[in-house]
Amino acid sequence: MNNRQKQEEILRISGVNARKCMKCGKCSATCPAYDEMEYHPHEFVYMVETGDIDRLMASQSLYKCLSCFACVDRCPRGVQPFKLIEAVRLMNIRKQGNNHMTANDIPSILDDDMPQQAIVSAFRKYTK
Amino acid sequence: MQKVTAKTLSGKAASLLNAGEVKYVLGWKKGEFDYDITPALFESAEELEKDFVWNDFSCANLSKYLIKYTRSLSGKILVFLKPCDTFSFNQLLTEHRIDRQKVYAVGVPCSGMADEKKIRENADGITAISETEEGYLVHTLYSDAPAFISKEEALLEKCLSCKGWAHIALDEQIEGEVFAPSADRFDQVKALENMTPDERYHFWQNELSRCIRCNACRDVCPACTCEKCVFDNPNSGVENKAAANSFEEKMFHIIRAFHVAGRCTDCGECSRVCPQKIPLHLLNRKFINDIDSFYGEYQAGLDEGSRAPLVDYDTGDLEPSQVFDWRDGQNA
Amino acid sequence: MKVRYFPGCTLKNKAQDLDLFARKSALALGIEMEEIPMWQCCGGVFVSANDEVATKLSSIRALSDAEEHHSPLVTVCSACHNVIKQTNHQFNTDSAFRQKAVNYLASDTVYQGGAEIYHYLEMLRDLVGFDEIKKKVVKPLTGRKIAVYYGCLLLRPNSVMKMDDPENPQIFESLIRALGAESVYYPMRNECCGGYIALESKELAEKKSRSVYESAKSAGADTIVTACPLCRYNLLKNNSPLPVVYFTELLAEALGAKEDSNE
Amino acid sequence: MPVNGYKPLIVAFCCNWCSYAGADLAGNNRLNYPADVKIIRVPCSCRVNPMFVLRAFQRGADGVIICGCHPGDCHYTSGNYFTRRRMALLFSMLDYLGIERERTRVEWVSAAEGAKFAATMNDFAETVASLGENKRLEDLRCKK
Amino acid sequence: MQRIGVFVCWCGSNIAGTVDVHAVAEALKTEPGVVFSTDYQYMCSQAGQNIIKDAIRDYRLTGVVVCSCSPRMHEVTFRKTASQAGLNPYMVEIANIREQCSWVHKDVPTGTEKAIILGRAAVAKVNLNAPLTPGESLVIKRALVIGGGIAGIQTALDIADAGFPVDIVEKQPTIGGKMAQLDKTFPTLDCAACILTPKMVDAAQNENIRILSYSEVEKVGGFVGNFEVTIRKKARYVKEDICTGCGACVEKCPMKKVPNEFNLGMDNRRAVYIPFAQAVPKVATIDPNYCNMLKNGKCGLCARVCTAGAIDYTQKDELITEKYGAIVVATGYNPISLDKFDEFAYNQSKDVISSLEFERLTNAAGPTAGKLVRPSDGKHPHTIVFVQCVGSRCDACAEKGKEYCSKICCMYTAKHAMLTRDKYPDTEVYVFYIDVRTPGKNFDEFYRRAVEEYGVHYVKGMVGKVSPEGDTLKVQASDLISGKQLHIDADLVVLAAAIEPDASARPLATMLTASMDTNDFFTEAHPKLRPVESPTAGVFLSGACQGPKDIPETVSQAGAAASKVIGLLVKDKLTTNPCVAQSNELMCNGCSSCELVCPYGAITYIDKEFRMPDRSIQIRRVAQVNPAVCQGCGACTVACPSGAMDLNGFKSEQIIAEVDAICR
Repeated sequence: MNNRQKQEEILRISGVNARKCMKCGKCSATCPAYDEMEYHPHEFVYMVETGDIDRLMASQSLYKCLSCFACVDRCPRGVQPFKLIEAVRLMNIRKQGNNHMTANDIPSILDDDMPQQAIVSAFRKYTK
Repeated sequence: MQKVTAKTLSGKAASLLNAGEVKYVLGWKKGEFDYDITPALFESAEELEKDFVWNDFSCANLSKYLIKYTRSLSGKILVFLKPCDTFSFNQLLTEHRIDRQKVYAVGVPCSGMADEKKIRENADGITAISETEEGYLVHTLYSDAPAFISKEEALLEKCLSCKGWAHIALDEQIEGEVFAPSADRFDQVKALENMTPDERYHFWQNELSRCIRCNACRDVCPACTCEKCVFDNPNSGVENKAAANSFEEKMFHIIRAFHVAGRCTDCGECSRVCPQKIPLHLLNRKFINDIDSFYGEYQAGLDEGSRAPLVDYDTGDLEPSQVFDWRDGQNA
Repeated sequence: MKVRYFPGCTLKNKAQDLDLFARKSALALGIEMEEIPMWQCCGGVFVSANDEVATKLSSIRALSDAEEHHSPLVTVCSACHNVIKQTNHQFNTDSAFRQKAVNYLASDTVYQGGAEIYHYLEMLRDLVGFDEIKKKVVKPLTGRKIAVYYGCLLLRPNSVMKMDDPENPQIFESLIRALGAESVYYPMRNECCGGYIALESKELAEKKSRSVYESAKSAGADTIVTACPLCRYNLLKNNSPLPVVYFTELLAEALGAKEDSNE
Repeated sequence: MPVNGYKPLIVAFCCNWCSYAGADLAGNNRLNYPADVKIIRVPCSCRVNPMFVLRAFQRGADGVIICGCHPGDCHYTSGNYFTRRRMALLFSMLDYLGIERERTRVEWVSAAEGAKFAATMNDFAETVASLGENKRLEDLRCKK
Repeated sequence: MQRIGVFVCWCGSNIAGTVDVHAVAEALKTEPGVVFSTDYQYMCSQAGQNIIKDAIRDYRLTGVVVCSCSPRMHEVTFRKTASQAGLNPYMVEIANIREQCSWVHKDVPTGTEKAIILGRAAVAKVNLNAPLTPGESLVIKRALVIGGGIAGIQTALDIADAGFPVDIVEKQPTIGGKMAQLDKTFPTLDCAACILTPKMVDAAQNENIRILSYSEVEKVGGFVGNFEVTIRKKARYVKEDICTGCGACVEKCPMKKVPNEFNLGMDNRRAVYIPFAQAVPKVATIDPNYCNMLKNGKCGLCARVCTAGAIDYTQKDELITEKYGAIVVATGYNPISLDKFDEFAYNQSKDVISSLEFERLTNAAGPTAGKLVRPSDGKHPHTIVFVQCVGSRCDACAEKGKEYCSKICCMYTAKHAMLTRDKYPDTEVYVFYIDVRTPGKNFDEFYRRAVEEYGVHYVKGMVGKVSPEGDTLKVQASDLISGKQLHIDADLVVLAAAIEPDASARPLATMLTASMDTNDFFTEAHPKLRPVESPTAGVFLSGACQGPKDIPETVSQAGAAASKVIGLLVKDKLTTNPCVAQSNELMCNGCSSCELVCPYGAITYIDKEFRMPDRSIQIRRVAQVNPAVCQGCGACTVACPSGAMDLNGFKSEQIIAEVDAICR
């Protein structure tokens, strides 16, 4: 896939119209994982809009999103940055050998109290 | 067979007549044949006793007659309305065609009506029809033993997709069960839409070419109540007493359907009375289906005073150019 | 009143209290919670991509069950609730997804999209009524200062969840007040605890959790109450100075159902 | 120009305020379109009765196009919104009767869109020409 | 049968270059009704017009067809020509053989053939033309202004100065509107009250102006030049003509806990009140929702202390009916409710306020006497965060907020920031913006001054969440230029709420049959060329009811609306366009379809008696078109199922004749 195709694929599976963004930065203002990210929610949107996909796909920022939906709710333009981040991450992990987390990683992270929900969720987000 | 008896209805009417609450009763009486039950105006309990008929052939929607009678008669008129007729009644109220003050509307529960054409299709020379629980016994000139046709087989087209809703806008309602809805009334419309244009053309060419311009559809239609029909008006540019060719057949039916679009309650009277068995309701249902899918569901006559879709708009309405792509997408 | 109940995997394991007290309270309130037979894990999080179908089928099975039984579908866990509700929304708004999902499931009864989904809190508010609960409280939690913690999943995305005002919700507070305790306002009640990021970055999870419990503590609360096992885990794992309990436990306590036998 | 060489007869109803002015602008800018297109001026597209459209077909028109102000710009504020509904339904009905859907069109052309007017007419004339003679909605008695 | 003359113009070579004009004139000679046909180089010239005039007389023409340029060009010219020769001007039709023929086609045979067809269509139409006479209607020389803010006041003053009586209807107890609540005005920083209150007094003292305060429009009938309006004068329980505005009643009223709407609920007023010191009329009003006397019949203190005897607890609402020639809508705006934007914690902290509340907090006549303090604890704020675009520029699907830019917020926020820094230099001021929009005279200079001279921190970015922690407001925001998430501990947060039309606008528009956009702003007749007129004749727009506006813009629009009103009122009579709809009562069903599609409310229904063939009388409901109101769009003609409704000048049979002629 070339960059253009990737861009189209991301827009298709996310259902997001990145052009609606007016660059107000409210998503980034509201994002709880902002400080951990290399690219921030508004940059995600801009990079998808302009087709700067490869850098985005290579970034660890994809795995920092907490799926808290704050950017979705607070965006005045209904852009839904979360859905873009999710789509880009899926593009990545849907590729052979690109899982961000494997079953082997789990034992070291696990502790006695950790709810099943956390492990299931992480697998949904980080593996395919 | 109707669950509510004719006696119940005529008794109710007679008591209101005798009490002076109403002066006239609009109901049904027998015509030439058993299957030919026609609208009739009664003025006394005696007349009711003698002639009033309520059975599976009391199909006629009486609402349209109220336009004429509320104007020409000076007393209150009792009218019997089946659930589906009440939509027409309500639509006429919306269009200010009936003086509500002069009407005493009584809702009649209906158990489904019979289609004389379906019965006659298999029986020539009918002398009498008797109703049974399950259907009809048809006596003919040519056979001693009456033929049986079941209620389902003989059911009127409109009853197949009965609106099944409760009566609306009435003064009084006779208690009883209402026929339950069944088929999707747009099945045939969708089937036609899914044909090729050629198939559609030939279908309609075949149907409409049978039109003899008897005007029965227009005369019975509760939405076709114009003081003067454009087809009778020399200044309208489309005046046309009898269709001379296929264009005029189409012209008449397209314009008629367009004029009632958004006002047609889908009462099915047009198809019922058509002596040529043209499925005219498929034209009206096409408009109804289009209106429902383009502009949101709308049932003419459901709410008195509602704004018909063709005298309304939304700034985000579908463009005429999008109609086909959009619908093809829906039907796919 | 009968409801169909989707417990979810965590409630069968690490969060058995959440489940146990939900059932006990329901019993006390006269609600029959019928556990959906053979329910399957919701997946923990909703995957928003249009073309993700398989991950949402378990939710649709649960929805279909509720529709078939003409009963509200009730969840207690925030995450299950969020996933099921978002899946239902997509099912009803995205015809391509709907078609695919129906084809995948290939079941005899096709889900029509008509299930009514209630979080246990919504059930208390909309089907029981907080006034009614107040009447049934036998051991009011007088004197307790409770910080309710919504987290993200109950409220957002609001266009789908429609539980309450997502920025200034009241449903949880109203319940707490109905139970006789004081509900302490603090602004971080609808911010993220870090969620599953605990597996990716313990630091981030710690930072987020800390901001929540510190806000609650400085507002004077003595207990944090939540509906989500993961929220509870994160807060406790990251050294919340306040106890973090499930709301069902408080409810059961106030209704006097906590110590009763299970059945 | 049409491949089959058929010269169709096209009736264009144009609203006085936008589309008729747009047609004038096409003229001012000398933008060619086929002479097959004959314009009838109406105050507003909402003056166009479905009967007029059918009449044109009856008398031998091969295509009918209705042009009005863009939705929201109607000189009479709402006329073209009614046109939009009426014609959407009428065209859908004609299609239902098996009449070629390409023979009818509604186009919004503002007074400033001379180029759009010419382009629209060129395109429409070409489409209609490629369909050939209107045989499904004609009245043979009216043919030359 | 008509006697029609055909006049084919060459337009120099403009037409004659591609159209054989002789052939056209020749071909049209044989058309039905044509008795004369000729061509000439320039038909619109004096000589050309004389040819037409002569022919009308010589051939006793009853109709004229001119084959020439577009009717949009010379229809008026040729109609005048015909009229000078004694022919009804509406018996003239133009065949457009220049713009729509010679200029767009290349070869002569094609051009000629089409020109003949177009000429034929015009002849066919004229054959069915009927003489039309423009109607006349009287103009009532009185105007109504709805809304007594700065827009309404300015419009009323300008109309009154031209010598026409004006009524101002204001729903509040005083005129003044939003401007009366403002502190200073950008970009000159003059005090709002200092420039507004003299105008309020002018309005009160102008003998042509009658102020109907505490009143609302209840019903509107009639049409341009002749509206009939019913106004409800709400009972204020104080006799307006007797009350001196001394305020003794206010002082004695024991009901002290009524939220003061003038100060946006930031302090309290009494149950009997005068909204502010400079109110016009300066008359007390009793609030029936709070007055003990009105509620339970107990108290009566105010009546006892009123030496003028103005208190009247028995007062009732009064309906006034008045006729007007013109109506001006000046219903203004309101800030939107901030309930749906509680990420900014407006409902969670008293120290998160709207910009209008900030105006009151800094206004010398406000609840704090102009001292900028926190509403929660009265302390001086050291850090203030202003948030722009709260509820403006939102996506239509976002379920909250408005799609449009509210236009005034950038400037008033710059003003607030600047004034704060000026008065309290120890206060840090942050303004979070998406864009700073300053298109106005001296506007950008003003904004730059706020930044450069006053050191206001403008941050490109948005606030994501405001968290009230203890007595600070933790503001989490983005700084898009530095690429940082900011965390600011603020003492006060000010939200620039979007503005929306006043809620009274929508029902009023329905009464006026004036159109509105989806945001409930009134639509102008033309967005560029007729910006102060509604498409409904005789209804004019002033101020923010038409769209967000600042004061200078409002005042200029108010003046423009006034000049349009004056232009209407100086006329004694209005000539009406005769190309209007007409209903054939014999065919009318009375179904109301036409009434429902009419954008002007030109159609009414009456019950009319009809004598039937059998001499009986029937009463039927039939439509009637008011020719003074109808604009001639024709929407009704198609809505009418029976064809009873037709349009003069564009009758169905005329259009059908054109179709037939073209398709022949």
